[in-house]
Amino acid sequence: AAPTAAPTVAPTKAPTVAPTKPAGPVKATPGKAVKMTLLPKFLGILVFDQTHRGAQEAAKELQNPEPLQYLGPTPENMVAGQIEIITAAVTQGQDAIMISNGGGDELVPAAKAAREAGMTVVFWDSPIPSGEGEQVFVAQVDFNETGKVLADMALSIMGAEGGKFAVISAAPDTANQNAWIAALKDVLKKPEYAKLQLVEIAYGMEQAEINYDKTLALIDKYPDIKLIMPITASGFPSVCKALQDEGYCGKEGEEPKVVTTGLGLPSELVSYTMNGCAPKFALWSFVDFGYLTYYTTYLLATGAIKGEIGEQFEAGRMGTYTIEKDPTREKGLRVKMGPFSIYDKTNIEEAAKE
Amino acid sequence: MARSATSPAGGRNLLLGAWERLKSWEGLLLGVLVVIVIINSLQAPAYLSIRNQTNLFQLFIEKIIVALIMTFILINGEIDLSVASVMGLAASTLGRLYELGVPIEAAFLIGLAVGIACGLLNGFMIAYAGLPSLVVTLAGMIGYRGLAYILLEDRFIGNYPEWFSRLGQQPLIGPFPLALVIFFVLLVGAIIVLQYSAFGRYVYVIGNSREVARYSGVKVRRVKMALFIVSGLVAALAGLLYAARLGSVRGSVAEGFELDIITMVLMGGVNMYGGAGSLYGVLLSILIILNLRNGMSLINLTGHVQTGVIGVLLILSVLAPNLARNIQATLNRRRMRHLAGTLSEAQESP
Amino acid sequence: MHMRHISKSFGATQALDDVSLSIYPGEVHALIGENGAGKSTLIKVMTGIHQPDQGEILLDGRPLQIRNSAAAQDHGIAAIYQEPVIFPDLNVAENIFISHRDRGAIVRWGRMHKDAATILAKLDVKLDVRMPARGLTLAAQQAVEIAKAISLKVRVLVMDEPTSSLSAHEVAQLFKLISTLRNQGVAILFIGHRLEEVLEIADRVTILRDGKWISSALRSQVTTEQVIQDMVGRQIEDFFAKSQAERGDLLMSVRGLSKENVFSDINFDVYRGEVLCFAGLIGARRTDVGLALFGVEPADAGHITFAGKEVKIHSLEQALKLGIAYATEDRHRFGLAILMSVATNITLPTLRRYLTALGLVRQSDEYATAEEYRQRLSIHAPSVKVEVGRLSGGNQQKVMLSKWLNAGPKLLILDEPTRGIDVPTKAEVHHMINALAAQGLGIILISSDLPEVLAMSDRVLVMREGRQMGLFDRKAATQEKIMTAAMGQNRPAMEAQP
Amino acid sequence: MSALRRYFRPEQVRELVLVFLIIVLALFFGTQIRDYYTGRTFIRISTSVAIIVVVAMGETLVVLTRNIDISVGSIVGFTAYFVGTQLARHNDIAPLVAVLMAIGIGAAMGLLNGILVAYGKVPSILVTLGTLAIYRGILVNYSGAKTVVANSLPQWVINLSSMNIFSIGELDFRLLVGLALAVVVFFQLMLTYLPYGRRLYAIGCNPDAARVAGFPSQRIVLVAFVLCGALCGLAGFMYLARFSNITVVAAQGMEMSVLAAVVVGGVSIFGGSGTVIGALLGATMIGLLEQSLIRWLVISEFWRRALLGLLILLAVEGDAAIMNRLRKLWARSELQMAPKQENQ
Ligand SMILES: Nc1ncnc2c1ncn2[C@@H]1O[C@H](COP(=O)(O)OP(=O)(O)OP(=O)(O)O)[C@@H](O)[C@H]1O
Ligand SMILES: Nc1ncnc2c1ncn2[C@@H]1O[C@H](COP(=O)(O)OP(=O)(O)OP(=O)(O)O)[C@@H](O)[C@H]1O
Ligand SMILES: [Mg+2]
Ligand SMILES: [Mg+2]
Repeated sequence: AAPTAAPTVAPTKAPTVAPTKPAGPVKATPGKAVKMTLLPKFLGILVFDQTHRGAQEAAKELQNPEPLQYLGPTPENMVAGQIEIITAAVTQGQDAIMISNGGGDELVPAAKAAREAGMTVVFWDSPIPSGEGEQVFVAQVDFNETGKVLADMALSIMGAEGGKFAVISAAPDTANQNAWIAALKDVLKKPEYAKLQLVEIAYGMEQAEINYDKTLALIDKYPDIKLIMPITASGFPSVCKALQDEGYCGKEGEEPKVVTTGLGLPSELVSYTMNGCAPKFALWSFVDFGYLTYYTTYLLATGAIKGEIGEQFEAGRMGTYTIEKDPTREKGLRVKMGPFSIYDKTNIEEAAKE
Repeated sequence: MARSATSPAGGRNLLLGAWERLKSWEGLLLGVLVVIVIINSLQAPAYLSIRNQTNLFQLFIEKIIVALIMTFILINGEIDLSVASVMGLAASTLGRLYELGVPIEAAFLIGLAVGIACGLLNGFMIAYAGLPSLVVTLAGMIGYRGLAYILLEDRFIGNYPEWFSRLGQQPLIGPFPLALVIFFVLLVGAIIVLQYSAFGRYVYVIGNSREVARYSGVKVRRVKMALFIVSGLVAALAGLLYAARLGSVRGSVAEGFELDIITMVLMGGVNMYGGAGSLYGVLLSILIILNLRNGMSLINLTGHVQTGVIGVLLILSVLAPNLARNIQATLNRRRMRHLAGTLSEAQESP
Repeated sequence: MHMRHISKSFGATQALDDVSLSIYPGEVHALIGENGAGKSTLIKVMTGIHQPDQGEILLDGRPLQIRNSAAAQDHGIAAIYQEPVIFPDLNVAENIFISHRDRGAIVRWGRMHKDAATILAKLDVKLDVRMPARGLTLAAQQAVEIAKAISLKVRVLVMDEPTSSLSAHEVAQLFKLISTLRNQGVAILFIGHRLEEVLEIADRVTILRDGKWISSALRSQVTTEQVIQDMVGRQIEDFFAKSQAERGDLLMSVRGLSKENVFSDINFDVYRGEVLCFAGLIGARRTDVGLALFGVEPADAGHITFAGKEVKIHSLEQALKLGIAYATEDRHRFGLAILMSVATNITLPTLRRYLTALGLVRQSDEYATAEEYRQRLSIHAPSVKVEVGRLSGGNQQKVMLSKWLNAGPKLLILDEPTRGIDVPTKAEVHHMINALAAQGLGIILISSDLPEVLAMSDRVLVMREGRQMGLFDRKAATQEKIMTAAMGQNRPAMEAQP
Repeated sequence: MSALRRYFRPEQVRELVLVFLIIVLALFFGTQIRDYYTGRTFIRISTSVAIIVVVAMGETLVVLTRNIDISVGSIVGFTAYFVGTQLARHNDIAPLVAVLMAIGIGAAMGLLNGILVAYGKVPSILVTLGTLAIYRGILVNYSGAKTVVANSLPQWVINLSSMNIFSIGELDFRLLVGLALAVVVFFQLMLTYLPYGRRLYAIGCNPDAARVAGFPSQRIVLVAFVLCGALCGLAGFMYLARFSNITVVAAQGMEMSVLAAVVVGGVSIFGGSGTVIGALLGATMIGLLEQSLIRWLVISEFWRRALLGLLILLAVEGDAAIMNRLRKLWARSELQMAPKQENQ
């Protein structure tokens, strides 16, 4: 049951009305020494690396004399590893930590301990579901909007007659992706999407071979399936590769039988978009995401903002943002980045160069 | 002839044993530990604080509890790869039952019972059906994990009563949380049982040779059965403590822990094939791994690099003494040859 | 081949101390010594398994470095070790040829089977060369070992107690073969504890004691007495003591004991203070009868009365409770925990006696007991805390005996207790058997050593292929009678049923 | 009967049973899954088994010597990643060079394992537990968090996995499958007809005896590890060709499937017995189960994992119990026969 939340306005880049602080958005004072740690779910995939790049860019802009630490656990040891790193950060005397939650509520005690030790704790990419121990969640997009974007892309690809499609997610316990799936299911209830039939949710466990096998199994299981929708960027290319290997899409001079859409990185998918295997997909800029996260955290850690609803701040080149109640969770604050970029043949080659 | 266990002779033996140990593998481990502690305390001033030291145990507490019983099992010449899955299954059982409205106390006990049941199955297959433990517990590792997934599917269950989470996270006695207290109690108990009791003696002898023990009237099957049941119980307890510490449970709880646990035991000098090893060594190896990991985190080595370093350590821990022995033997031979040479010259010259 | 001034120590143990030895082509050189004298170590140095601390090896007058057994093989040196080394999952033929390096790049199975059969035929051993070696009896394993060694083109052949588990017939066959090899100019180094055998085959005799070289002489120039004297460094008058115990009450009576496909219809009685010998050739299934009585591999049919009560022995625990102990012939697999201390091994079956109320082990008592046995059986070990694996074969045997003696059994089954034991120790064991019998124990002695059987027994039960061929009184038993029964030529009626 | 026993060892009986089980499973799934008997099913199973089988061959060699290699997943992942980046950087590397590079890197990693086991005398489970972590750690550091994507690879690599040797109707016989089968045949012959192969068995069933037997057992074990590494390298290349998108976690956890295949296929974990045909059958059975379960409608993701686990548990334990029986039966009949022959 959705909690009663303030209706979401969607203020993106344009500054919105700020009732509490008429003085206008807070600006950061550069040059303060803040020891900051960026903690992704795990190391070794491109999207987190891009986030790191964005954060480094912000660090340079803000002239923080302390170097940015980029640390992460191994994928199979996500939760315990993140707890370990958070705990070590406290011992090291770090001032702030930015976390992409690799699990559910397990990080709460460690995050609380960090807060008690006086650290700034900001989540990005994937929040703490209960909101405990977290100061602010920097959301890449509105999680409810994700559902709509995904459904719209599916509709535009499959056309009015609709058909069967399946979602491939990273793992059953990934908080952000589960929220997107829930949002997608909500959206699909609306009459305009009635013809879209979501038949199954499969999990690729962030491994190429599992994504690959799952894709083929879906096709075998539903011979009339039309679309596969990976919502995990790291699994997307494997899905395309599987379809192409077995001749379902991207064959010269043939109409593709099954295509893909979802959330993916342009640089990894150019060729598939060009050959029609992934005609259209969405994502946000992870570089910007890291940049915004760093700004938010820096401001919180230097005390420029307190982390209260309605506070507005300026995040360098990206403009002004507002801290708001997170409408997708019962508790918790968020800063929403957005919007989605939709990629297709027209813009992908440009985007892939980034 | 009746003499008490604390006879002076016994006491001296203990001291003597301690000295012997210092010169041996345990001595080396102790040296390594001291070096690590010194480096760490130079790295971060907060390292030596009680808080950090308790934290460091706290982060690995479940693994080190299970490492104690794993020591028995490896000395016994067997292996239990299923411990991590039993941890997961026990925790998932707790989560599922709590979700269904069963009081947490009852769910806790049932979780322990599930652990015992897993131990019973493993033990029966190994002790009575005579199958190799590597195979049985490998299958258990996959199978029990599967059951955990059946119970919880993609959910994670949190929101336990306040006291339950506090038990896992807050200090109970002094700065020590419950799990740590349990660990120290188990440690003392384990040392007494393994090193000084008849049962411990049987564990060693069976590890040496199952047949010899059987032909000497040792109830081999019962000992093995008991070990695996206790292993299931302890693993379940650790899994439940883990659930309390994290404040939530999911199907993948404790996945992959078995490798760390086995590394701790083997680096402690326990013979892979059974029959030799001691808990003192295992304790030292646990301390080394905890402090080393903490130290690496403090200098920002994390993730795969950390496990890689542990891997190097694991190999070195066996390779180093082997090499040392070889070098020693060669040197000895050289010295003897040299000695013999001078001797024969001395004999011939007059 | 000459070995000069060889020394080798293991930690504190000086296994070899300045030993020199020469072996000549066409000669059988016997190496004799007490248990732990260093015989096995010496040949392991010869075959490159151990590197000597000092000393040199000369072959054809040229100094030689033998780094491993492959190098030894290249120089034409082959050895049969004291403990047979068999690959259980390979078949008999492969076991024979596995280490050969002159049989081409590809395994030709057909030829290999044929060659193996030919060699075994020469030894007069009947084995299916396609059978996996798993489950071969010790004797058969020994035969395979011998076949392996002689199939190599050897110049120096070393045999470490090859006859210890062979029966008289097989020994004769082996000796015939050794003679042939000798005539072909092979140098043979032969180690054995059955003196009469060794002296029968040897051309030259070298004696070691405590890792030191004592004497070397041509066979024709030494007497048995001299050899023994050199071995032990003292005089021994009589090493096959006769039992003089009084026969007591009936202890156990066995009727119609059978186990399907293993043995059938075994009948005998054992009295307190009596030594009942089980004689027979290798494979007679005497061990299996022993194991059945000990409850390890229980029989399926038959009646057993023990100390006046009808009992069924279905488990080892129960046998122990009744007071039956069994000292195995295969001490490595079933007898001793090699990595554990002497004391631990001795008190293992009786550990309950050394426990405090809390179930903890009283180690001081344990050491005291072990020390007692170390002295009584003169076990050569630096202390009772050393690992059993560091003792020599014979001393290990004594530890195993101590272990069972400490259990204080009523019936003691000894399976080949003197196999691989040197002569003085053998005498000690015999004295001990007598002493135990005198204390009123019933003893079943399984032995393949015919002189031992004749000397030690009150009665002799002869088996062949799982069947009882006869039961002879001491007076009636002669070497010929026992052999005839064991070979199965005729099946005499039970002559001496008391 | 005795001739039968002589030529059919318990191991072979087990292989026949495995074939039988595979057929039964295939029949069962045929009744459960719509359109099961199609070319697609064959392609799915055969290609998914192909990579596992190549690694399982290597693992078999090692396990025969009473050792174990659990670093295989890391070696496969490392070679796939390394060769992938090289090909992405230099699109003009010749196919053969790429394959040889993969095999060479794998062999080098196997060499390190082998040296530590054979000459360092460190138990193999420890060595490979360590190198499992070490190789993966090196990969993570080396990769700098980049991934290899199909986009950047030369076209021939991407097409390799869909290349057929021949097709019968809709039964495609993929090149990778052919490669795997060639490897199986080669190693089966090696194990039966080369002295090297026989000595692997010898070392496995009695390492102590092997030490004194007069063949270089250390070197043989070393070579087994090198071969295993080389095969992992080859598998790494196949992995690259098939999936083309390589992250640092590539092939993580593969050791479990490989060990399961080897164990189910009857290669004794205690060394000395087992065949590569058995390992092939084991891999096939597991591949069949996995691929069929993924498709089985009534089974959700979680149940699939659970059921697979339970099935392996049953297969392995049930099968081991039966093997023990069979071995005893055989041993008893041999004892029966042996004395009789003496009478002849
Ligand atoms: N690997 C070893 N490690 C330590 N000590 C050893 C080792 N091998 C032999 N010894 C010691 O060396 C000495 C000589 O042993 P060896 O086996 O050569 O005696 P042996 O003459 O063959 O005796 P037996 O007749 O009992 O077989 C013994 O004291 C034994 O304890
Ligand atoms: N300790 C044991 N446990 C189980 N089986 C054994 C044991 N010892 C021997 N056997 C088996 O008993 C059978 C007969 O053994 P063996 O050929 O030794 O006969 P035996 O009459 O005992 O001969 P001997 O005692 O003269 O060596 C063989 O199948 C052998 O494998
Ligand atoms: Mg000897
Ligand atoms: Mg016998």
